[in-house]
Amino acid sequence: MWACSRPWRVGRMRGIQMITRRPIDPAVVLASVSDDSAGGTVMFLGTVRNRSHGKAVAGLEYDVYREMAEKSMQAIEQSVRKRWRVKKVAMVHRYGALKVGEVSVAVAVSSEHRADAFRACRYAIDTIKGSLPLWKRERLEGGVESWVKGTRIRR
Amino acid sequence: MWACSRPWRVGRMRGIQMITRRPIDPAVVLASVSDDSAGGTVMFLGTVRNRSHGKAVAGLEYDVYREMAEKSMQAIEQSVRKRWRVKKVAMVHRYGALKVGEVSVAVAVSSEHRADAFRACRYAIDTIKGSLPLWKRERLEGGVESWVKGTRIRR
Amino acid sequence: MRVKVLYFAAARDAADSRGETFVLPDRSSVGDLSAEICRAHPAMKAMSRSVRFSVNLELVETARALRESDVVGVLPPVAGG
Amino acid sequence: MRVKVLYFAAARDAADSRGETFVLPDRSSVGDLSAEICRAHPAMKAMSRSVRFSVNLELVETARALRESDVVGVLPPVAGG
Repeated sequence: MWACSRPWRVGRMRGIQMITRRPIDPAVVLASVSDDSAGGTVMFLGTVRNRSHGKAVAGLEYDVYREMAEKSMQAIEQSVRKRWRVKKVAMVHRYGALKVGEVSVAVAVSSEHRADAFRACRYAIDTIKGSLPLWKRERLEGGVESWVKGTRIRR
Repeated sequence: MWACSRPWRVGRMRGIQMITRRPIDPAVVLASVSDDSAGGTVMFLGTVRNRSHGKAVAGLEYDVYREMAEKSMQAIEQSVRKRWRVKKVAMVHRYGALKVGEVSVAVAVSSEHRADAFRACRYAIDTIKGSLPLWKRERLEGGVESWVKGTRIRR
Repeated sequence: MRVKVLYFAAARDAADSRGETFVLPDRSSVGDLSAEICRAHPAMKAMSRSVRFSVNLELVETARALRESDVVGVLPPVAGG
Repeated sequence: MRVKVLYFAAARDAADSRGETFVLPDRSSVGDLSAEICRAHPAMKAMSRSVRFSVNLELVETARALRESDVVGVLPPVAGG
């Protein structure tokens, strides 16, 4: 079962931060926050659910203001570093068409002690959800499509 | 960068729970908690730090009461399910000799909404640290070895 | 002055466009531009209170003064993640 | 009765053994066994207050009565993760 193990530590200077149309590989996100001085790493993955408000979902389509979203990610990292002692922070958000089960967003944080990694990761994903210029269009089974109602974008 | 993506959803009925001597592959742990009805997954990885109380660490050796530790993991899952709405829970702890940077423990929780996954994952790793019959022997650079001082084991 | 306007998500549907250029009097604000956008695309009125604006990748308030060549994003409520 | 005792980590070092069998009077408790262990391995005395015991994979208190063939784990303070 562990035979497919591969090196997931690659020694980058900082975590990946990007908006991408390609599938997100959680192993690559994790690798980007590995750090020999870190004792704990927390990763959050958001995936496309098969139901939304009781209706069967076929897939999602994300629209994004890419340059602004990448800039927002950098601001979130700065804000994380002001609040907690963390080693590396990675944030990747996908856009375009996604199927059920696919990863739409990944956040990973490494830190010396786990409390910081948990708090920073939670803060980062909460902030991403409210402040990134990213919009979700839901495609239900049967073909109905609509933009998911969200909250007014905040800094 | 994403080219090495591989299917990480394998549709197991429940998350992996095991004590193992072999290296932990985070991708396999994640795969075991994937669930089409989950919108969020949180994973914690504990890794061997290169320093401990200011001293350079060469590696760790874990001793474990394996059968009891696997039973404790099942109790932790039950306890998690009583407290939060989660889909799948995975816990893997390694034993034997580990080098700096290697993963000693992995916990992953999937749930419909992310708040449950964060709380359940944090609770599971905190409980693992205090209640699993697992002991850590530190090997410092220079050769000094000693059992890491811990807390009285609790249920 | 000329500013470039980019529409996203529901705003893109309402404007039926990815983006366009507006020519405005000097010292126009983002609020002035918003009124012009609603005039050009009546479908945008319904969402005008929930929309926010960016200028050159910065989130701004409607009082913000515009300058020549500014790039303005029209950002409906977000539901990322 | 006979019970099997397993030593872990620092307890293994103190007993210089992975495990051994103790023969005890009927109705002995875990606390009685603990006293026997300290008699057999004086190095164990120093840690006897911080150690906990399992019987057949269950964490137990020292008042717990032992039965024939029980498997007892001697568990020093833990620092997993």
